[in-house]
Amino acid sequence: MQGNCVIGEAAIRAGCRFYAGYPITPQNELTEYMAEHLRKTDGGVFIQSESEIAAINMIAGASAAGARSMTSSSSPGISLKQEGISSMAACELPGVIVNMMRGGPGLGNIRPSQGDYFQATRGGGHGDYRTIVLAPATGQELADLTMDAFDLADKYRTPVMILADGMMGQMMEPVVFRKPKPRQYPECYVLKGAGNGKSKFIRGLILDAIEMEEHNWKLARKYNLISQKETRCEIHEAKDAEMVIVAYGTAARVAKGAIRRLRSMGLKVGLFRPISLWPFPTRELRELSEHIKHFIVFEMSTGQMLDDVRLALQGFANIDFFGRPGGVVPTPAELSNVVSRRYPQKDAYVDRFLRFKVVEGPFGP
Amino acid sequence: MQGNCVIGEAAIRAGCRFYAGYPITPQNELTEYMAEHLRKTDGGVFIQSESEIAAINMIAGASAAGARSMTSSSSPGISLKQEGISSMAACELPGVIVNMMRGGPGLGNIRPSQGDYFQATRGGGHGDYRTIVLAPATGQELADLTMDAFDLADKYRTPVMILADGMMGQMMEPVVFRKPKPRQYPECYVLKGAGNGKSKFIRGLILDAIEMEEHNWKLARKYNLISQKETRCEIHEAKDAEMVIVAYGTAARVAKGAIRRLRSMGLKVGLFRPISLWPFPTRELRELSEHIKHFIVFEMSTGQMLDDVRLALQGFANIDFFGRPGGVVPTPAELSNVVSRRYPQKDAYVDRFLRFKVVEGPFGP
Amino acid sequence: MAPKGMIVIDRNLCKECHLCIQACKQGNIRPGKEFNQKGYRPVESAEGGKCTGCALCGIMCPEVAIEVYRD
Amino acid sequence: MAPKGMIVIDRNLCKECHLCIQACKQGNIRPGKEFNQKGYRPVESAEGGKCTGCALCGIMCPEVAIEVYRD
Amino acid sequence: MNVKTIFSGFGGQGVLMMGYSLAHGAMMHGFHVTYLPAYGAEMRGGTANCTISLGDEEIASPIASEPDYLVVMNAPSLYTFQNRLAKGGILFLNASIIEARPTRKDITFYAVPCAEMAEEVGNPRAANVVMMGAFLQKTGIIRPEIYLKSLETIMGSKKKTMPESNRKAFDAGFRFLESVNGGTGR
Amino acid sequence: MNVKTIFSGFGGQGVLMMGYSLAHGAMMHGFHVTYLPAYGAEMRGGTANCTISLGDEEIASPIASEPDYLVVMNAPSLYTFQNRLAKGGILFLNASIIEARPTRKDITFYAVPCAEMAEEVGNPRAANVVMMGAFLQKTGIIRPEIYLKSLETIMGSKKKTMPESNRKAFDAGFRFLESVNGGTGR
Amino acid sequence: MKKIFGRPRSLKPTPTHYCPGCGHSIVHRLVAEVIDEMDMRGTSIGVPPAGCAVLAYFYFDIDMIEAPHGRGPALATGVKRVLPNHLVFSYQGDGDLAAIGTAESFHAANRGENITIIFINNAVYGMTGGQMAPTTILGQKTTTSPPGRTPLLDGYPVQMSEILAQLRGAAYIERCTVNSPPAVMKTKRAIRKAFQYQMDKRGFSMVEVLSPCPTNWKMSAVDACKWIDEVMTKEFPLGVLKDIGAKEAGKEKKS
Amino acid sequence: MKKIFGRPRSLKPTPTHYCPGCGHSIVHRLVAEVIDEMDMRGTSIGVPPAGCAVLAYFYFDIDMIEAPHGRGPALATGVKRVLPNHLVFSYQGDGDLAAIGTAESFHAANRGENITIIFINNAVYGMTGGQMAPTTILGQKTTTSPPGRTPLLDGYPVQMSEILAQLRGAAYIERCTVNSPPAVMKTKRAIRKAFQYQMDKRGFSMVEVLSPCPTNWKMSAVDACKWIDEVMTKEFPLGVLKDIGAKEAGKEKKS
Ligand SMILES: Cc1ncc(C[n+]2csc(CCOP(=O)(O)OP(=O)(O)O)c2C)c(N)n1
Ligand SMILES: Cc1ncc(C[n+]2csc(CCOP(=O)(O)OP(=O)(O)O)c2C)c(N)n1
Ligand code: SF4
Ligand code: SF4
Ligand code: SF4
Ligand code: SF4
Ligand code: SF4
Ligand code: SF4
Ligand SMILES: [Mg+2]
Ligand SMILES: [Mg+2]
Repeated sequence: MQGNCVIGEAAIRAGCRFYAGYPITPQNELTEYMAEHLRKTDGGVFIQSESEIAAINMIAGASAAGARSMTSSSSPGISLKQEGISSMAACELPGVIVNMMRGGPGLGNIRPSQGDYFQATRGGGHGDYRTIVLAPATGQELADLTMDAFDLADKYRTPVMILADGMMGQMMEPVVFRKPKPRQYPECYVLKGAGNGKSKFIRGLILDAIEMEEHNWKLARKYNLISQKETRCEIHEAKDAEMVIVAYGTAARVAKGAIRRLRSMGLKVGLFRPISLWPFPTRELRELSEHIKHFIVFEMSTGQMLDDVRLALQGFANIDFFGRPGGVVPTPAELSNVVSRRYPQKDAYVDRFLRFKVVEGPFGP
Repeated sequence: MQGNCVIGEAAIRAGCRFYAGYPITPQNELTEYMAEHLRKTDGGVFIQSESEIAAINMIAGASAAGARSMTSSSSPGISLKQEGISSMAACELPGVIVNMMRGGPGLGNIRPSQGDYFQATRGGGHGDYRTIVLAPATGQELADLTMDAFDLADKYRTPVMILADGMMGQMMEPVVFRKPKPRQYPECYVLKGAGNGKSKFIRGLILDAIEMEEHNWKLARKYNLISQKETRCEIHEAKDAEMVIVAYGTAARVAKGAIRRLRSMGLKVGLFRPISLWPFPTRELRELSEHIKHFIVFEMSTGQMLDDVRLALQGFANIDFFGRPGGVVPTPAELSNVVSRRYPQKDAYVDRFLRFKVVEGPFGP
Repeated sequence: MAPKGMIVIDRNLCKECHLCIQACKQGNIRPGKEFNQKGYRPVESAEGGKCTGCALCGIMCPEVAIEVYRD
Repeated sequence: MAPKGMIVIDRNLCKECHLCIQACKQGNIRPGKEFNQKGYRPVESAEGGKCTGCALCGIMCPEVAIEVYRD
Repeated sequence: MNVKTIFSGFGGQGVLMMGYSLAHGAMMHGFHVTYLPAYGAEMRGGTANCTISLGDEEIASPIASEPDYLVVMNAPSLYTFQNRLAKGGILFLNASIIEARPTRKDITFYAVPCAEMAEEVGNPRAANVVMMGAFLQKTGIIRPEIYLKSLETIMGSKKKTMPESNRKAFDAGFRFLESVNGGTGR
Repeated sequence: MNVKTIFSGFGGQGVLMMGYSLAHGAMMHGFHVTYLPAYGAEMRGGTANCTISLGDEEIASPIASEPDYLVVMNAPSLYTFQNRLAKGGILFLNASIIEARPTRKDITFYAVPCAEMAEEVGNPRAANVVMMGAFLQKTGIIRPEIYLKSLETIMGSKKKTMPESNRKAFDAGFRFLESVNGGTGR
Repeated sequence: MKKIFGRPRSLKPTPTHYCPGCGHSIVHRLVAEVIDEMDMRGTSIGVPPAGCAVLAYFYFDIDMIEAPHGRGPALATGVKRVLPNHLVFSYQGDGDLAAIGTAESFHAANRGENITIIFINNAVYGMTGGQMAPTTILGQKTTTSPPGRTPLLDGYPVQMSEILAQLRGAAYIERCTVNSPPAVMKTKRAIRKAFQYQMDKRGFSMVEVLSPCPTNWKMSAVDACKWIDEVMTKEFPLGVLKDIGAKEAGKEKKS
Repeated sequence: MKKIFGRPRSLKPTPTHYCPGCGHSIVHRLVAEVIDEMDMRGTSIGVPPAGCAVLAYFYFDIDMIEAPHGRGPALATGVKRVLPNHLVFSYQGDGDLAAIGTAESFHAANRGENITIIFINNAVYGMTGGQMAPTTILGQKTTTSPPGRTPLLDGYPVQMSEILAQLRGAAYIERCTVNSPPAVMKTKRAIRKAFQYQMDKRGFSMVEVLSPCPTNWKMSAVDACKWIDEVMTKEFPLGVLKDIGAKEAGKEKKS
């Protein structure tokens, strides 16, 4: 089953009963999977909306009415959803948004890329909000994290993003779907009609500044809580490592391939793979930096997660960077070459500031 | 003249001949000013577009055809422009975008706020790009930076954002309009029809990954250059300061008021005011941190520029934070109270990690 | 004989738009002089019981400031 | 007598859609057998000079793969 | 010198115009000035207010945490703003509509029946100008001539209003407080 | 064991199906597998290719920098991919269309006239299945029975194609290389 | 004496923020009255817009969810598909529906979504202070068409009801006004009919209301009502623009 | 012998990426021929969309600027207002024009922008692999309407030409096809007329082309041409939908 379809199937199993989306490569198979299969479920609604903007607002409505809801797109389409995502965050509506990133900016291309990290983790929309961002790196994780995304969205009443790329979406790997947890969420906010009781409303507009501030801090406290509780990462071959690659998603897979090669060459290299990009596993990375002093951040971009790594490490370790933006997926061989050249000399000096982004590759700065 | 109108007048004087916008508070006076005055200029085009999305794409077209072009909006409308901004960055089209921020996320409110810092500086749109962001703090700066924005946009062929808020937009202060510089830009990219020569095209779609990567690095080099050349900041009363407030725009004005009070109480407090938010004046702040070890970041948000301050200082100084999001503008009195409580004891310990955001105010975290 | 009616105007809801005056065929409503809390001068029902209880005023009142009673 | 014409087919542009065959009233174009670089089998002009140079084939050809000549 | 004033009332009372004309006059006088209307454009029919800061140096913050002067044209504004007034500040209130009086004892206040006075001078819409006369009488921030000139410029640019009737309204307010001593809260 | 194969050709030659059926068969055999079709959905009529990685452990990277096996169904693919093939790797080429032969000397190659062979067995659309027979004969990654079962499952789920004719095509390819030794580049 | 007219149950006893003589508040009451009469207060969900009616959730005593500017029909679609037996309506201004939300209203109508749009056409952007709307009349002065709307620069007033009526998913569309008691009563009947069609699952319905905005028209409320008759209805003729009629009542229901 | 038919000057001698028998390439040639005949190669600016025609700038030998998906009319508006005497056209697919770009095409027409839209209606999203488009025929199977388009779930095919024709800013709108030589010639004449209207500053013009997409219709090119006659023209009748006519030729020009 293709990655895109794995997400679709996992969503349906997790109880997603509303999907709205607009075609865009490289995530069309997910939309198509939902067109085919969601409508067959009991009460499942699939809408190919007139635009990405309509789609995000449709899922806001469906979510307010109590359905587990999802939309998906790829980079340019995700940019168009920013107002809607900000609005869902403000209204505290759960919902799952899949971004199968492609090369950008602009129309860019449809190849696997990781250029939307900032947008995803820093709120590409306006205002003080954050979106939980999960970055799968295997077919199995596509399934598991999709299910988790729905649970987290419900738990915290907030939009959750699955951030992957065309390679994850196209790739086929054996997957086992776990039994979904029963849905748990505070039904109090769901609109079902006032019945005989008090009517309620869901809104993001709060004209009074003091009230609005209160709401902002309420959200901020929620985000703090999420930061403390929901970080996820994988640490791989780091025990004896002299150097650790920091990479997520597709890049992390390439890194694993590279590490196998590097180890066979006798170089002790490990991997730190953030799974939750927001909240970034700052604490975990910091702990690792207690005995590892050389990191190399590898992204399929010109360097975005790099900021989070630097914020986490605060100069306690050396940070190198290697980036291949624009849809290029370097091979493990290439990455291992780069890493081996940067492999630390004994007693290498720790430079607290990243004075230049160290980039290798044909077009490095 | 109201702040919004100052921007409009400065733009017209700077040679802006195309404006497209969609109403949204608190920037309507700017749109209205252009409706009234731009159409009276020679060849000046004003369009009230059907949406913010149409507006950003109209200015992309006008800019491609060689006109100095501008659009403006406020937070939710700016979110909708993200795809267009990303596309202009990809196509290397100049253009000026004004964001008169309001309280967010979602519809939020129309009060002055600084919640869109991340969106503005980290590219709320998809892909690896950056937008120059200028944050005026006085009526005079509204005029000067607007003119500069057009020059920078031309010089680097990139969209430039003016980031302010409703207070700056509403406020009236005496302003002197300087003579604009003559327009300088590489006309080579402008579409005027092929004439008898070779035809050309402007595009952001580059299907080949290697070519796209090349384009990404080309952009990255441009952004590096901008980072080196175009940082701007104001350093105020910092010579003898024991503590420095870091704030921009409206918040910086409040800070100046607070500093006057604090100084009259004998507390040596100064101000570091980034004027270019991207590129962030990292070097300048770092230099300041050579003799100042206590900073307090003050934003009308739950803390966004804070990341840039932490990235700049890398643990070399203590960083406190005070935030009032949601449209609250604290008074200088309130801010000076907060700052005085945080004023460093002699030999205060420098904590490299910001373990908790220190927030004061009625709803602090 | 026209049916007897009566209207009750909520002074604090009225915004002085005078649409009710326009609507009342009996001329039973007239502009008021006193300001209310919001700074409007609410309309008043004329004395003399001209009101038929036709409710046209209520139908027009944007603020639902008028209640209409009839025998 | 029908005017004399001739067509020239650019083998590497042709994509084997056969719209020209459909368009040619003279039956002057026929499917080809050889593959070109792209993997298509370009059409061929029949021998025998049936072509009138009416250009209908060219008008239909999506790839502008046909040039038409006439006396 | 650094003086902050808040003008406040409900929409339609010309509150923003009061502030704007003062700012304009102060600018003509040579002061650094900021004029900050309060934000309410998305809501109509509510209260309106604006803050004027003026001084010899650049205005650090256009907001008035503790204004020196306060002009309130309706009752809700009195409740909203009276506690913000600085110790020893001066409050002007529109006695034509506001029955209440301030409760603070550490301020001075003047009650000006400006609607009635405006009607007296034959320009019922000029209650705000009457109040400006009263305001400048007691604060003396700028000279009446400068203010009236500014007012004329502003009005002239908008519509041809009788400058004469405005002048009369201003004078009425100015003279009204000439010999009055302010009260303090009860 | 960790083996990577690239299948490549132009759209319509069933290249993706070749890869998919191999991946499916390998999964049935119990291998860890990744199947990565190349990205070209926004463009049609171009080249198509896919990468299959299979091994005993989790596949670290689904990309093949240096594939062990390479199947090329048209000439452009040969030019594009031949240099990527690992030293000592095996290349299978569709001799029905490709006239050129590889230039590298450090690899083995087999030229299979699969279009003609497919026509011979009466299923002209099964050139790709012929090639799979040839491929499994020389690589032996999975047993023919497993592969054919997978093929049946896949095809069955799509449309009722004659399983018999596919089997014949496969056998033809398999037997064709039974007694052939691979060439090396000239 | 008996109370024969007063506040409907579905309208909270809250003073509104609307300007004196604003049509929004009249339409609010009508919608609430119809909901009461249809006994749907407990099963109605309203979607207010960004626009002067943005605070409608303070006034309606039914469940509501705010939509970003222009997206009401999309949001209402989401709600309705999940709760197909509820009464779901989107309440929108002319800027909201005919400018930024053009695509959303167009496609909701085309999909034949079983929702109702209450469309307040006041020929301006009310909330943002009187800018030109898609429905601004030619020659009408607004803050963004200071010399009056000019077709060559600003385009023409858009008749959304006529346009949406062309779409096959639209079941019922009527244009009304609220500038006199009979007009108000007529509008109420139209709303009732639209809601009834929705409950009968007959497709998309919309009631357009030519609605006075005295503030931005810079007129008294009374003059604003006159202006509707004298000017606005010339550009936007009142009447039923689409009614798939009783004959289709037995048609297959949408689920 | 004399060459009487060949590649127009405004079309680069580049092989296209279009599938065999795709209507896009035919229309490209027609546009280029008209530009040549009007002698406008040096003063034309084209705006290709996101869609199968996204690479049109590789094929047209005129200045071009790519638009984000659906935004062609907005971008073209920007270009045209700055260069009012140039020929400016936006080239768009049905998804681009009638789904995501509904508002942009609608309002460009309503403003009477002096631009021309070349609208390729192939009843599917071609580039993204054959999903349902707003113009997909009822019952037509696509990857997102696997059992065929159902009005109750997916809405109805949208006749954009009829709808835009209703707007007063529209000067000339015709629906054509390219499934036979006479149809191709007719389409060319329509494009010529649209461009001429634009150069005469008469307002918005659009030529809709029912265009074969053999790949996503899963037919041969020849069958695709037949399907247009047999099925598509039933839903989308050919003909002129708006022509403000020669009588207005003397009307005030737009600047
Ligand atoms: C994305 C976005 N753009 C713009 C706005 C600002 N805005 C709020 S309401 C409104 C238009 C109001 O006009 P209309 O829809 O006609 O409603 P009315 O106020 O006239 O009832 C606008 C432009 C917004 N809130 N969000
Ligand atoms: C914002 C955005 N959304 C979606 C896409 C993906 N996309 C590219 S082309 C296209 C539609 C193509 O269909 P159509 O407009 O009918 O053109 P065709 O390919 O059929 O000619 C889509 C959805 C995109 N590039 N950008
Ligand atoms: S009920 Fe009728 S008669 Fe009585 S006041 Fe109202 S409109 Fe007049
Ligand atoms: S209609 Fe209502 S609000 Fe208007 S004047 Fe009459 S009572 Fe007052
Ligand atoms: S020019 Fe006419 S006769 Fe000649 S091949 Fe073409 S269609 Fe046939
Ligand atoms: S129409 Fe053109 S592309 Fe098609 S078969 Fe004929 S020559 Fe080839
Ligand atoms: S601005 Fe107009 S629409 Fe808005 S509340 Fe006032 S009168 Fe009503
Ligand atoms: S997919 Fe369809 S529209 Fe696109 S190039 Fe192929 S045939 Fe043409
Ligand atoms: Mg309106
Ligand atoms: Mg299409």
